[in-house]
Amino acid sequence: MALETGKEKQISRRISLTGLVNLANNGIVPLTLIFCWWYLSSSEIFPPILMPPLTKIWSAFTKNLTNGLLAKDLISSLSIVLQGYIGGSLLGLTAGILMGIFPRVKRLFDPVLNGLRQIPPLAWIPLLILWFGIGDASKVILIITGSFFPVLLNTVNGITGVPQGLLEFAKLYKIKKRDILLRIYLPGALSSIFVGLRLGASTAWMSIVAAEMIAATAGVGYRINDARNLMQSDVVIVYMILIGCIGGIMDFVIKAIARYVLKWQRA
Amino acid sequence: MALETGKEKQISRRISLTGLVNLANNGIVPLTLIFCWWYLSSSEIFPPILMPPLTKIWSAFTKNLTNGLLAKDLISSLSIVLQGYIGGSLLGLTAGILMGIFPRVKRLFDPVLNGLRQIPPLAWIPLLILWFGIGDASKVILIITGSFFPVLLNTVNGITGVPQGLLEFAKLYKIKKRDILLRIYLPGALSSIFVGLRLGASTAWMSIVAAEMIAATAGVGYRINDARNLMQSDVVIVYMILIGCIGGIMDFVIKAIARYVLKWQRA
Amino acid sequence: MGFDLHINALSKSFWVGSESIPVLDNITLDIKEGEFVSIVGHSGCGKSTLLKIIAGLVEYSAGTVLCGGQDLRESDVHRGMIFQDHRLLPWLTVAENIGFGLYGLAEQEKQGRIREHIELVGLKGFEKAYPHQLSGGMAQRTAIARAFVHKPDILLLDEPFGALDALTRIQMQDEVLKIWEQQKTTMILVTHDIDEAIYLGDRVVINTNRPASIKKIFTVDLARPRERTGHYFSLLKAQIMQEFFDSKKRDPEYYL
Amino acid sequence: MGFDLHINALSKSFWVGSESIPVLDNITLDIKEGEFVSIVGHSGCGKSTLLKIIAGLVEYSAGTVLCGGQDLRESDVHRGMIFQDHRLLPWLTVAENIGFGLYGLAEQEKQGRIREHIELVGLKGFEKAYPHQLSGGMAQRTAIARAFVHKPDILLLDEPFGALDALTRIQMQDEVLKIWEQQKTTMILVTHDIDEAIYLGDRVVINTNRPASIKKIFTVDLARPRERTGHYFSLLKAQIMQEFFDSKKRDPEYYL
Amino acid sequence: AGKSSPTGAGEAAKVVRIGYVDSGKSFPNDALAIAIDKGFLKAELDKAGYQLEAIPFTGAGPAINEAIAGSSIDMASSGDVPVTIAKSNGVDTVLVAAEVGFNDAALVVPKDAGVTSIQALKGKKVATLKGSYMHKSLADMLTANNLTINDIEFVNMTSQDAAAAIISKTVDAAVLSAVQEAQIVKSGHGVILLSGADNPEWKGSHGIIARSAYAQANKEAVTAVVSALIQAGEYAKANSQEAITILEKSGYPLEALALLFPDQKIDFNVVAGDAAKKAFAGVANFLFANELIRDKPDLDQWIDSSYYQEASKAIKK
Ligand SMILES: Nc1ncnc2c1ncn2[C@@H]1O[C@H](COP(=O)(O)OP(=O)(O)OP(=O)(O)O)[C@@H](O)[C@H]1O
Ligand SMILES: Nc1ncnc2c1ncn2[C@@H]1O[C@H](COP(=O)(O)OP(=O)(O)OP(=O)(O)O)[C@@H](O)[C@H]1O
Ligand SMILES: [Mg+2]
Ligand SMILES: [Mg+2]
Repeated sequence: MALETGKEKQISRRISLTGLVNLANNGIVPLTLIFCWWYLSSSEIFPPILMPPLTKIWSAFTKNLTNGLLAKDLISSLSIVLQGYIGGSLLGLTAGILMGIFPRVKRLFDPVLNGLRQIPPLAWIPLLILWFGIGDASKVILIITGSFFPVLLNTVNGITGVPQGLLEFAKLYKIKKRDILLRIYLPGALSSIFVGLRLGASTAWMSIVAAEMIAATAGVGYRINDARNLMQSDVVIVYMILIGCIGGIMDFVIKAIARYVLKWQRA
Repeated sequence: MALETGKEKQISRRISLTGLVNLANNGIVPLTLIFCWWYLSSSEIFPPILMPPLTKIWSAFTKNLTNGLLAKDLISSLSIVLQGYIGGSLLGLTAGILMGIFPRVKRLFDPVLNGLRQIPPLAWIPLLILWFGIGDASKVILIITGSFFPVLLNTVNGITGVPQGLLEFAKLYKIKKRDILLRIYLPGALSSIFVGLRLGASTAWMSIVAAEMIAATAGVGYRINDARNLMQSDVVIVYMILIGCIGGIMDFVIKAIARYVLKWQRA
Repeated sequence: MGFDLHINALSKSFWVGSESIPVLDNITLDIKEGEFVSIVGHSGCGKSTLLKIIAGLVEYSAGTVLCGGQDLRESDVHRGMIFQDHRLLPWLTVAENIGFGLYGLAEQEKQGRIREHIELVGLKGFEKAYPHQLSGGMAQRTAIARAFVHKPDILLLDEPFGALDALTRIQMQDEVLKIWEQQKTTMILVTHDIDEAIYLGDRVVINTNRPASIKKIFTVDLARPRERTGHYFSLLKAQIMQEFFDSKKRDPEYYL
Repeated sequence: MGFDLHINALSKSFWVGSESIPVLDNITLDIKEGEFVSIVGHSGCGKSTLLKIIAGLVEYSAGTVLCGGQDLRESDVHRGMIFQDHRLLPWLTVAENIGFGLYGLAEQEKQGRIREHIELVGLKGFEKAYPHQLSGGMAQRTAIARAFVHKPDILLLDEPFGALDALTRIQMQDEVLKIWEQQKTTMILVTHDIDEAIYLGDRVVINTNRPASIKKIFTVDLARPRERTGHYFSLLKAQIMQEFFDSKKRDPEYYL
Repeated sequence: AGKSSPTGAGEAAKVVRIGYVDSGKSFPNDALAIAIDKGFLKAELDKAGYQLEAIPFTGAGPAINEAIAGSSIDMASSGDVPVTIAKSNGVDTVLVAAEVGFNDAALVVPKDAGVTSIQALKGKKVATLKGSYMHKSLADMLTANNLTINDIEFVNMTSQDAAAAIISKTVDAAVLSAVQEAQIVKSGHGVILLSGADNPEWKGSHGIIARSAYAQANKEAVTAVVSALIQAGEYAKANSQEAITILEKSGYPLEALALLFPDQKIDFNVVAGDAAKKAFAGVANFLFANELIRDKPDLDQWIDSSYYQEASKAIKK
């Protein structure tokens, strides 16, 4: 437990030594993993064609970087993922708020949504192609269905967790609906909502592979599929890492926003 | 707002009229959906090969039911899903508790986990085959990776949301570690954890399609893939509904457990 | 418009486990517009429940509660309440909490009123603090300010000064009186401090133990400002004390 | 083993926004084992913070706090505290809350002790109620029972009776005295009730406004049981009141 | 979005949307590749007044079938098995041409497993994708060696996963498509036990299909496509070296192309009529025998050689 006095706090902020330590800490597990991979792949315990050595992964990376493929795939997927994710999150948030506040709405839609939620994205593809064609619409909708549910469930949980006492206060003081929503329900549900947003983002990324099975010509999901086809496991791994990193960055951004919005908790 | 006196409460419990109303309510949305499907498919606005009429779906269902395929697929998948789900949930719970309680552990594993979380299940298949073969192990592990993360994130959120005041009390009164965990952290985190468990269950179901791409001979994921390859969209839809229902039942069970465990909230 | 309160044969019970616990039993009480009524009673007897029913936050099973002749649940009279637990919004600062729900004012006027009320409860300098950064008494004072700033027609005060030291408490009592006199607010105060009940109230209602029914009502025939050490005051206090402490004998199963 | 408390030049400040607010300023106070010390001070002056520091729950920046000669933070003395907010576990019933953390007893003995303490605070019949089904005073009484049942060596009481009515309060005070006499517990009581401070304490510590430093310590030279209406009692009360109300003049910027 | 143009009737934007199997670089790997690359297709379509929209499908056969059924594309060049499956399930298509027997599949075993004949695989795990042309190849290989599918333990896996399984030696054999086959052999993890090189009848074909409604309303477009494919086939035969360079654009590695076209002899075998009928009868029989389809399609009704004849006539002129 660190001393929490003014001086110490300021000093540690300035030189940010803890920041450095944190950074080192952050690095330990990734470095261990990389080391394991290096060891396993270079000792050829596993066939390099499935577990390519780091050098091969690196050269696949630089190659795809320099020939612009990486950028192209990334931009193409990011655009779809972001559209779907934003759509899915907004829908999930709206539905979650409605279902959290009005038990009737929840009772009405719960059974169907809880059933739909289980269905794998791949199974939707035929119907999506039928209803929305083979363009981006189908892909975006697939991502939407993926990111919708984590946001929904976490929002409902957050909303229903808002203390009854605060709502009684709001009722008595005739707080406007808008304020009840924006300044009581939302702040109270926020930390749970952000978990939903983070899970939704990763589900969005995971659905991109299924989505880009529908007539894509670029994209990280497309590339993984094709690289698997062509048995270029180094490319597969480059793209796995890429998805991991980009997803990780998105996650970091969401967490940063959460920290900012929830700053009253630590104030 | 219902009157909450003894008499009324008892009466409404006995004749359970509200129960009937609820049931009717629950039915409205599914029935509407079924009606829409019936209308769209029978009016042949969409090609029946992709949107088969209800009768065809029904006969595909009865056929697969009578020839035992449905049962076989279900048992085979359920066993894998349950193994993977239980494994993933337990891991997610354990890791979540550790990461929630000890910020250091969180800091150590967060970056890697947040990266890994984003990677689509399909991309893992070659490595899984390499490391764990083509048996059930690979499938179970794929399910584990799917259900692990929703449980993890929600557990961490729940644990960190436990009021500081209660932990201060525990520290002062020298509450045993075991009790701090089981009677302070866990109950406080439970409603969030259950959201994770519910999301984890649906992710488990969603991963079954990817999992059963690995050398399966039965299973709902296998059958969906197979039926899709063979353009038997009626079978695909039967299995979508099946997954929806079984997943819905699992969800119902988890919710029932949650209601029971969290009964103090409504007592 | 008039909004006298008429509580008639009000009863209420709660479920704890499978047992139904009667909390209010046949309460009949009329409170005139602009009156100041103090309510005292033992811990757990049902005082907060009564206030919450008047606030329209808790349903009741038998009896009627009329406000200005209208069923209370439909009544639109502007009520305010200082809750026993302060119920501040954890994510709003002191100033934001106090100003929350203050509609229909120009921003400047609103800020002015907030500032004024922050000063009133002695929280200057803590405008930007969040509730978890406040001491118990400071949180309570924030809640008091929040209730005052709305200028309700009926103000329900549930042990509003319980966490305040003697001096702050006296100051706050005088502020309440000032507001009551200026704004003709109907005030219903639940308190454990018999001194306070007499000092503030036109009448002091003494409840029985759970289920609460009205045991006795004392009228305080003293001009304001009242002298806490005056003769009549002390006499009344002694009577109320007598009535209060007496209940032990009547209800032996209730440990007191 | 002895565990006298030695608080020496203790200071503490909090951050609110970007401002550092000093809360405790150079507090020096020795409390002997088995002593009963009452602390009074204005709302927000730092009383709870002081208790939490003694409880080892809050870090301090300057000074030392020794307990039996050992740094308090390393000390293993069995401390208990009744928090200002009751801090009951919402998911445990009254009985479970009281029995929580009661280790090393046979089940039967444990249940007996729980029952005994439930009766002590007058909550018989509410064993199975959850905290949200309790009234404010009942929750506070549960917290009191929880603190008592542990029989700590040092008991810190932070306005423990604030939500109780006069009668229950007096009963509880006598229970505290009984326990103090039987178990030789060191007790440190924060209260806003000067009567209570005198009735219970060997000494009454009066704090200044924030940042709290010790303004004056009164020794209560009265044999127990004390007569609340006795002459010396009243005299002392008047003196303390004087000291207390006086602070207004010394610290004009603090509204009181 | 995708459901844009109606069934093709009318003057709406005159395009022909052709779906093909993406094997890695969003470029076809059959005669269509040559037809596009050498400009035959554009030339023919220009003449007919159509624009080309070539759409790659990573999801291969199933996705193409769904797109056809949902009218998101008008024509497709896809594997013999999926197009037959679509037809037998009632997707209203016509088979306007076929590229017979150029899709190679090979039975591969792990290198040091010591398996030297298919007989040794009795009771062993053999992986391939159910309901693919590789599945048919496996069935043919077994039949040719007096075995049946029941003599081995069939393991259902995509060709990619099967290759991984061969590498990690978790299966005893696998029937792989050319790309994986080439990779496995090249990397030294496996050896070819049997392949279509010596038994062309084991090889898979491509079907060129069109939605019936589209074909009826846009005869010229369909004819133009078939014509371009015929020209492409002839060109490839004559200029194999260059054709292989073109096919490399599909993502197929040279090794795979070498396996597909031994001795650099390319013959896409773009046909219609009886030759197509023969090939697809085999496919239909296989599918039916293995209960992969419920009804055998009526080949006479399905295969419409008129476009091919029309195209051939025009080319000869
Ligand atoms: N966690 C915190 N962060 C910032 N400031 C705090 C925190 N806790 C307490 N304070 C500040 O410290 C001061 C003293 O608080 P404390 O709770 O000790 O007061 P107190 O004497 O117990 O008052 P009361 O009688 O109202 O309970 C207050 O000004 C309060 O705002
Ligand atoms: N939500 C509830 N569910 C069940 N019982 C309740 C509930 N709220 C209050 N009670 C019970 O009703 C009774 C009266 O509670 P109330 O809060 O009105 O008491 P009170 O007079 O305000 O007491 P105090 O002075 O201690 O605040 C108590 O016995 C309490 O246990
Ligand atoms: Mg109360
Ligand atoms: Mg305090």
